[in-house]
Amino acid sequence: MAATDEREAAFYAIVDSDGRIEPRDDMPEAYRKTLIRQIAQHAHSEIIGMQPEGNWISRAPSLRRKAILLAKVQDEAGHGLYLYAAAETLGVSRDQLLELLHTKRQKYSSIFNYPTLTWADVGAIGWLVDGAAITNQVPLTRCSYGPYARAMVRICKEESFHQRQGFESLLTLTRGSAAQKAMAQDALDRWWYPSLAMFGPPDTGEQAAPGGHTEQSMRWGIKRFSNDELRQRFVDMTVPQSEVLGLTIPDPGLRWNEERGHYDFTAPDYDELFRVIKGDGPCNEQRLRHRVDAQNDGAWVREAAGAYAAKQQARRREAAA
Amino acid sequence: MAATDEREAAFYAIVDSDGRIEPRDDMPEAYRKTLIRQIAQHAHSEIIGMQPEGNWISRAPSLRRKAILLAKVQDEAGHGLYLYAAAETLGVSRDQLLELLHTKRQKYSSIFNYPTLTWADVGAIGWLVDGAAITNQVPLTRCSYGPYARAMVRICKEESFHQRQGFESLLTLTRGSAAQKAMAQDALDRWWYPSLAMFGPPDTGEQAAPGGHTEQSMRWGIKRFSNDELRQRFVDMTVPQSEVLGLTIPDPGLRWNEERGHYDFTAPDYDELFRVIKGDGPCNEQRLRHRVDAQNDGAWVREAAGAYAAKQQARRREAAA
Amino acid sequence: MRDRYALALGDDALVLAQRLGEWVARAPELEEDVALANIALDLLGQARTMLTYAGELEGTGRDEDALAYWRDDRDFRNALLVELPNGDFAVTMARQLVFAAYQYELYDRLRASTDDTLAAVAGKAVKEVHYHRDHATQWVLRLGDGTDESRRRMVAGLATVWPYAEELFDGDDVTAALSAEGVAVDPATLREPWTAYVEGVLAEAGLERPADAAPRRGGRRGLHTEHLGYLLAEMQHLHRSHPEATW
Amino acid sequence: MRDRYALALGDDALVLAQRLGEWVARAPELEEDVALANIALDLLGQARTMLTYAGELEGTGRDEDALAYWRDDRDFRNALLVELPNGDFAVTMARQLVFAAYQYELYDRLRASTDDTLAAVAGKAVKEVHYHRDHATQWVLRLGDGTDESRRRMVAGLATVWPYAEELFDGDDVTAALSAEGVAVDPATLREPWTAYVEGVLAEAGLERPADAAPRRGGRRGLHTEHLGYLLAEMQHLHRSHPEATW
Repeated sequence: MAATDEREAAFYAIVDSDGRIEPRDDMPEAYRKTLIRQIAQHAHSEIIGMQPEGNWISRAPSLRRKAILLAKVQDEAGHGLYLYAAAETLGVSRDQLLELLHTKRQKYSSIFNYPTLTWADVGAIGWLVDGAAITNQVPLTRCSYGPYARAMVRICKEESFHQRQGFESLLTLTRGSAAQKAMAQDALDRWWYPSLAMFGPPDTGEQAAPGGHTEQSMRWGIKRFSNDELRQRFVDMTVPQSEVLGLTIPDPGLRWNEERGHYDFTAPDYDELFRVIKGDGPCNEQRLRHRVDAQNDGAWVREAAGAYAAKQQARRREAAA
Repeated sequence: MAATDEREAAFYAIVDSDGRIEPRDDMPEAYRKTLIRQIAQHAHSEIIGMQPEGNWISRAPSLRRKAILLAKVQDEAGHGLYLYAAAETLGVSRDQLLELLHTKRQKYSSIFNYPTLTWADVGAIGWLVDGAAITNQVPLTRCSYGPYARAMVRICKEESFHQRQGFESLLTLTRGSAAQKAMAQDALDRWWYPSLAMFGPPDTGEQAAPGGHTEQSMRWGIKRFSNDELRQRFVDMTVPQSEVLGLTIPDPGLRWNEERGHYDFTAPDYDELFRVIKGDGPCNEQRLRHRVDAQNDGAWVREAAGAYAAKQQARRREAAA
Repeated sequence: MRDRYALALGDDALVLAQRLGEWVARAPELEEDVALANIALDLLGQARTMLTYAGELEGTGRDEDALAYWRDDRDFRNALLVELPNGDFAVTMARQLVFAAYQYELYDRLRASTDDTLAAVAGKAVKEVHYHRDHATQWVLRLGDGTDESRRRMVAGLATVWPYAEELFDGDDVTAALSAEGVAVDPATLREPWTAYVEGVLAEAGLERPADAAPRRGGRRGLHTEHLGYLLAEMQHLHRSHPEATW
Repeated sequence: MRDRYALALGDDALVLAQRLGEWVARAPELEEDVALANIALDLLGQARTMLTYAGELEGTGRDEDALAYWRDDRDFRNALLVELPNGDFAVTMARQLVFAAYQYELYDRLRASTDDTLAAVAGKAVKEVHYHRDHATQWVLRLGDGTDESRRRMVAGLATVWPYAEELFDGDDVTAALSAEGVAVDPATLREPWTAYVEGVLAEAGLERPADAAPRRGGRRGLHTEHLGYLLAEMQHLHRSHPEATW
């Protein structure tokens, strides 16, 4: 239909000129659906991501670190709020999205399916996981959908703060006792490859994601760089930081490649990544169970709030009549 | 009625000659009721008494102490079993008695309404509370009701073992670090008067129990000494032990009375005792709530066991037919 | 003596912050994860200032962490109320109402303390606590006047915490001496405005004031419930495992 | 190398004893308070012997308490199964069946160890574990073939623990070397008799074998669940608070 074509042309005119699509603008249905899935997965990752770090709030080894951690986990809840709100501008409700999460029809970042076994894991998550997240997300501050781009600006600012705090926490450990340094190295050993896997399957080869998606997302301006480009960027940023920390990245294949101007490194075990995505990671069940329990335990509270609001409205209406 | 008189005469003949009443013997209804209440209260005390000590099983400071404590709390459950079984010979079921406990119509020893705040409290309970219990209970090994007397023989033997273990645990503390010694003294400071109160109200004066009960129980051979006699016996036994421990009993009025051949001591605050019995102790609600929760949480298990037993019986019957 | 006063106020805030932190990632809705973490953070901030000040006053070189991590439960001076387990959301909100309404009246008056540090802490804290009190108030209204179930739970929550309210207004030799000097606030003077506020909220929510039960007290003298030991074991374990470490 | 073997067996017993101890004074009936405490005591006894032996073998002067109280969770070598939270009684009984059936086959064979200490421990333990296995079996039958609710819970309990069974049969360099010498039992050889026993119980109870799920492993390499850290914090706090003390 001509009208559709015209609307599509208007959409691409905005996208191609690096403009912003806003909620009331026309957009292709596939664009809308892809965005919803992407924003929702991002939102879910924020709220599931509260758990592995939240695991150490009660046991943080100093009151200062406890405050920093509490504030960080609070920020993650806040990011979840912005992102669900951004998704809602596309015509889905938070409740619908949570229901999709709880019934395993939408995913969250697999990184949160690994356990936080020691205090150093909290630092490692800040340094590596937030570092990888920022690498993924900074390009999204220029993404074509306005509400998502604006949410990302705020989120990236806070996450880069968290990343520095994580680095600083690990630095304190590596400059501390032998036990603290060992704890930090152990955390890096466990979190390195899962962090690399956060960028998703490789661009090419057998394990590459089935074709078309990336190209489409790039065309729509909701993905700016390929998985492998972002992964390389993360490695290049992180290796010098590991040297400042005095920690050894657990990759004997890691070395500077003068010719490429990049670090060469061993790719993560993508088979493991797929297993964890499929549900077989160490904590998949625990994380989802925790989330669903919180949702169920709070049902009566949300119902009460709804009932109260309705009563209040009725009272106001009566008073006005 | 002549028949009743005859039966009563036979009963008293046995009691007066220090014989034993057995379940099938005739006994006055009031005797039966008093015994049920006394044995039930004793059984309830054993099972509620598992809580304050059980509170430290997970945190015992050595594996040896953990094993000793676990065995002791297990013994208390065992004592509860003997005592409910003894009460059942009088025609009530364990379920009925538990129901009376759970609905506050039967009591347990008020001592268990105090919290165990430190590890030393476990030792203090062994030394003082079990010590007081033994003082109360040894005379009951000669009580007129056979099943109760026999249960008491076994219980007293185990409790005197516990009492020695509690003393030995405290001795280790008082010979340990300054912090350990302070912990032991603090425990004695808190448990001394509640232990004295375990013997009940004084024999005479305003706070004495309303008349008749003690005389009746003595006549029936289910109480052999008055509260104050037993309390004095406990103090006389305990003071020299406190000296071995090197701990100070928190009573400036405590001194040896050459004339009486006993220690003089300050009586406990009986008003507090009555308040705690009435329900206002620090842990009354917590203890009963814990017990009722365990009962409710286990209901489906007990039902399943009953259903399974019935099915098995039906199957056996079918197989035999 | 001022150190003991600062310690009691700091312990209240620290222990309640620890309890509220347990809600994070399990709150009934995401907004409450944010709100409860926020309140916990405010309390933790108050605790850090008060414990630091207590350490300076006692002059033995103990800093906030030495006081938080190296004291045993018999040395903690918080009121029993704040160490109670969270229970369901209604129990937590009942505890929040009781405590925030108390803390608000306390800090409102403590701004006039002749001790500059206490006055400054109070000046900052009173704004935070005003929000805590409002947050709890809104929830007590919603739950008390929401559904049948929420009302039943709210009534039960209030009954659970009510016996622990009275201890907040207990004075001792420290508060007596310091309030005479104008340093501290006599806790007894807070009971009336506290009662007025809390009863107002209950009335608006259509809830009755819980029946009087025997007050539970002892925390200010280090006689705690059995719950505190577990809270401290969890909180202190890592720190105590590395006695010389910096974090 | 033997020290590492003894440590793994000792840690299994210690951590499960700690979990079962949590049931005391909350069991469904008084007989179960007795039974669970009894099983916990047996396991604690096994743990003490094994940890003591591990300490002797490593020759660094660590005794049972040094090993139990001063290692962090990354140094514990127990299988993940035993650190799982108790859940309801059905989860606990499912865990007991899986573990006791494994331990029975293990100790039955370990009696023939060329290591006299291990053989002696096994000789004593096999009798205890025979009772543990029987106790769990009886309950799985009662719950599986009891009421609808108990059956539902038993099915859920089995599903909860099932993914953790496989780790019990994992070998590593230690068990490979030691079983070649006749010191240890190759865990893989226990799978078949274990399966025969457990499947027999499930069949008698009218329960299906849970669907295969991805096995959960890592404990033998110190990669635990997040639950273990809390268990250890509670268990170790007091001991670590008084590093030089004797108890």
